[in-house]
Amino acid sequence: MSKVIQLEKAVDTIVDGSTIALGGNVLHRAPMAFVREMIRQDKRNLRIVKTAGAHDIDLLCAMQAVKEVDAGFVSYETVYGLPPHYRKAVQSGQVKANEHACYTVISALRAAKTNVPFMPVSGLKYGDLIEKNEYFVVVEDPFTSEPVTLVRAIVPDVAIIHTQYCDEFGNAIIDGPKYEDVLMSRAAQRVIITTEQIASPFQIKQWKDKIAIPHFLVDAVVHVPKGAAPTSCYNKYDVDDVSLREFLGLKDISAIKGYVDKYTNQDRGTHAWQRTIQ
Amino acid sequence: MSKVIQLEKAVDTIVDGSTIALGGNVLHRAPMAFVREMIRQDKRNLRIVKTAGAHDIDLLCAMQAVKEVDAGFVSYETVYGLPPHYRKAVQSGQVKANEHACYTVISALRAAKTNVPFMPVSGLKYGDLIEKNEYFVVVEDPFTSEPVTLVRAIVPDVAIIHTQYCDEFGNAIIDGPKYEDVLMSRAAQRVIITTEQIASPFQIKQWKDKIAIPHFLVDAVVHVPKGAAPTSCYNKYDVDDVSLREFLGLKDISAIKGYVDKYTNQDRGTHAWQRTIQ
Amino acid sequence: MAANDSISDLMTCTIANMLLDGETVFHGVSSQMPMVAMHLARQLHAPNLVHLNIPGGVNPSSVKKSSYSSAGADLVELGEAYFPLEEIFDLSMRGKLDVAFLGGVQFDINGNVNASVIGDYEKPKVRLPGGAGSAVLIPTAKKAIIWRTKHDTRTFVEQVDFVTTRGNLWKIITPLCVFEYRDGKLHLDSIHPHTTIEEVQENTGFPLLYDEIRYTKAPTTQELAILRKIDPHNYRAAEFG
Amino acid sequence: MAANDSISDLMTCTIANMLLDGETVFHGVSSQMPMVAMHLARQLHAPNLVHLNIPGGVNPSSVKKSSYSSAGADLVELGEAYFPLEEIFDLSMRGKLDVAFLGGVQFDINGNVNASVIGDYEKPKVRLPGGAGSAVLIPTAKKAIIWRTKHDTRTFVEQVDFVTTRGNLWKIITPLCVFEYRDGKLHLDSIHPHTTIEEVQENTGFPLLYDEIRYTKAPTTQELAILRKIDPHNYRAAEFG
Repeated sequence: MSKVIQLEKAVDTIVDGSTIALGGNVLHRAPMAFVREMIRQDKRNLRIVKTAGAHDIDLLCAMQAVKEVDAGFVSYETVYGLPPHYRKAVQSGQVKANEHACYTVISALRAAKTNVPFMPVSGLKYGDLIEKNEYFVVVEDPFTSEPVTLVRAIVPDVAIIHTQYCDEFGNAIIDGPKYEDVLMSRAAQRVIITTEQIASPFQIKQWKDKIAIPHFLVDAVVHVPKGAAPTSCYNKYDVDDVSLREFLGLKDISAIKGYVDKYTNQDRGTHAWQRTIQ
Repeated sequence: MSKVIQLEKAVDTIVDGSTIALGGNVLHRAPMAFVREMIRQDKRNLRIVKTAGAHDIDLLCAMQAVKEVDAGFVSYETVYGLPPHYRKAVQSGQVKANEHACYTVISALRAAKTNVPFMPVSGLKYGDLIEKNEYFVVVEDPFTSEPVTLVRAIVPDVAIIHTQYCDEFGNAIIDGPKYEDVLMSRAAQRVIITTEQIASPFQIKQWKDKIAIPHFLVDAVVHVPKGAAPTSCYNKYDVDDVSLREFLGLKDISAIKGYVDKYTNQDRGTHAWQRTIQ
Repeated sequence: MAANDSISDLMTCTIANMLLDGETVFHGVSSQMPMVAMHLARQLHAPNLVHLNIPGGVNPSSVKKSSYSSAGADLVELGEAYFPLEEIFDLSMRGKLDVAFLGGVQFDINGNVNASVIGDYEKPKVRLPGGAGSAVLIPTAKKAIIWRTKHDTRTFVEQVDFVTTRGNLWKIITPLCVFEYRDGKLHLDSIHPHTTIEEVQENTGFPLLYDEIRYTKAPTTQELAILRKIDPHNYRAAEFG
Repeated sequence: MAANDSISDLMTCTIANMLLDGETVFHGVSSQMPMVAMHLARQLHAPNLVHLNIPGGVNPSSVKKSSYSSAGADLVELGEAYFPLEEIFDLSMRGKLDVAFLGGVQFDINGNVNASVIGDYEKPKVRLPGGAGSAVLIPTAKKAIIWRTKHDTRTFVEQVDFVTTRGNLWKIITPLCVFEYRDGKLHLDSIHPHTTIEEVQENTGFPLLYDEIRYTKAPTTQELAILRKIDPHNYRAAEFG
């Protein structure tokens, strides 16, 4: 009943064209090892869903893995500046940017969580976002006849969530901020956890009040220490400033491929005990 | 900045005709001291909202305080049987029973929480509940043209929630099951916490991960040890079997008034330090 | 008719045998019998069954404390994780709840369920407790199991007074028999060893549909032994009061 | 023009003085300046201000760890309680968020905000990071404050390229001035002591609306001292690069 599989196997289940929700937020706890392995396996035409993304979306856009991005905000934070590859990909028409209001990503995922086709959003009232995007529509409330804006559900095929601890059955613990990860685990058809540490039955019993995602929602567990690097992972490591700056200095695809390849051993695991997992 | 007030003062803020969400579930952690004080102060025409109620709703119906009940289930559990006063009040036409599917109470409160006029509900598809109740309506999904059932928002004027611990500012901790209490604290216009114990700043700091309702959502805090009795309060006391059976044996209003009066000292507090709170 | 205790044991074991390993299974309030049956199944053939309940305790290690309530804090205290009612409903809406246990007071041959009122909805002769989760769980759970400790012509009626919900039932278990709902009708699945087809028909307000008479499997010695261990206070028979 | 550090100190203190005691106040990512301003206000006149942020740390006791991010785990670790982004949005929808800090890249005199694209939405000349929470928070927060560390005619334009949202702004603060939005127009509220009305007009793409020229209050010695204590690494100036 163990759900622990190797990173390559987990990524192998991702079909080109999938809608993928990525956990974490901007520079924090993004599932980067999974993202890099998707690039190694040359996944294509992905639709990425996240309230606020940074390096994950930028890297996937750089390697032409992305067709659409549904997000409220895509940018590195102040000191690292704007996401060069995402911008270029959108500006060239290679990637379609479905701009949301962060909250409307949340609302669209809540619709998926409850299996309804749309979610009403009270705050979205004015502006070109409603006009230009077919996933927003204004209807008449049947109870009061007032106008109300609806956002269409986004049902991710899979949510990829990086956590500090997870047991082999999929009981996952997120230390520190959870961002939209818990919601994503309820909205997606499948859930894959990448984790810093496989928790023992004893540990998970001690920490049962902290289980954010119970095992029966989880399809696969991948053990990847440093799996969020170069983004931060609370209680484990901070942002890898050197790596991020190196990446942001790279221009062409082959250099970026080299950057991704440098992580291969770390992502896939080189320890014998890790390789023996089926 | 302390929000601690006496029970009588807190109940005094309840206007006749209010919509009131009651925390807890069936025989557990119902805010009974508050309910009894509402009866002492002769509140009338209340609309009560709860997924599954028992003694709270039954007692309020017995004392003719209720106009409408929005619930999915009203009954004592197996060993205590059916709620005699609620049934009689509905059957005589004195109380309007707005039957929900528990989940549609949750959905209606989620609509209130997000300030939208309705919430789509995917599971409610067939039957007379949709036909007979004007708070359900079936519309066409503008995205797919499929039918979708909506439930109208229920915005409680006030949520009454009994907790084991709360500090004087309103940071409330619920031990054990939270039922719909956290949702209610986000759906209601006002939130009143009754609590077994006023937590010290030191305690609340130690338990900060357990704060279910942060202080800025709370309007008043009432210190009422045994405030859920005769229903249970996890880690504090179990159901008071003798009291419940006594109540269920009472037929006429004056006897029930006597039963409520027996709790007066316990509910309002008899200790000098409690009486000194303004 | 057999003694209530042995009927409730039979019903509990029969319910347990309806549950498969690995399924997510939910029960609500006043549901001691299904709760005990879930524990029995976990002890027998379904160690990976996921027990879900209103207070939110996933797989409580014991139900011995649930004396008067199947919605109490003991289920959380003894549980492996917290997954409360709101989340369970959402799970069912997404088609990921395998089994839901639900009640009801009137049933007809067309699979209509009434848990709301006897008589008129606005001015009822009898106000019932209400369908609780039924109206959303019966349409969405993969298998909806109804259990009912009364089997008479007031329960199994020609036509229900009010349709709290309908359709997508899987099984109904009573002190006399098991019904299966298929092709839009309640069919007799099996009758219990202690009764006869005549007794079942006599207590059923619509003509029984069946090809052959099958008997419900009697509990095994092992099942009964485990049952007594996990539910020593016989909460499973509470509804026979 | 004054040095960036002194401008950012002035802006931070001015923002702090916009906040009242007891208000619930939210900032998002890349928001070091408002984050520091909120802490300054809490140290000065608003000890009961409620600081809300994306990771969910209510009233973090310090922001000294937030070197590169205003959305990191340090805010939760040092916080009094957990109240994450989802909940903050809901709070604002319910009309219970007092102040929201938001960004934007283009603004016009009619209170239109663009954080989305320069050029066409479908095929933009420049894809901007996006409005984040703006499109739902500006219409719902009681007071929406925009801060912007650039003030030029590409920022304050005659007409924005794209309306990410509009209306219900309260104040816009820049390195040169403070605008106030009222009666559907941006009005000049005050200009900073180090600039002139001519300089502000020169860098603004629409005619300034004002009755008289008021000057922004310069930071006090006390404000500056506390500022240096709560933000010793000068994160507040991060956006000045």
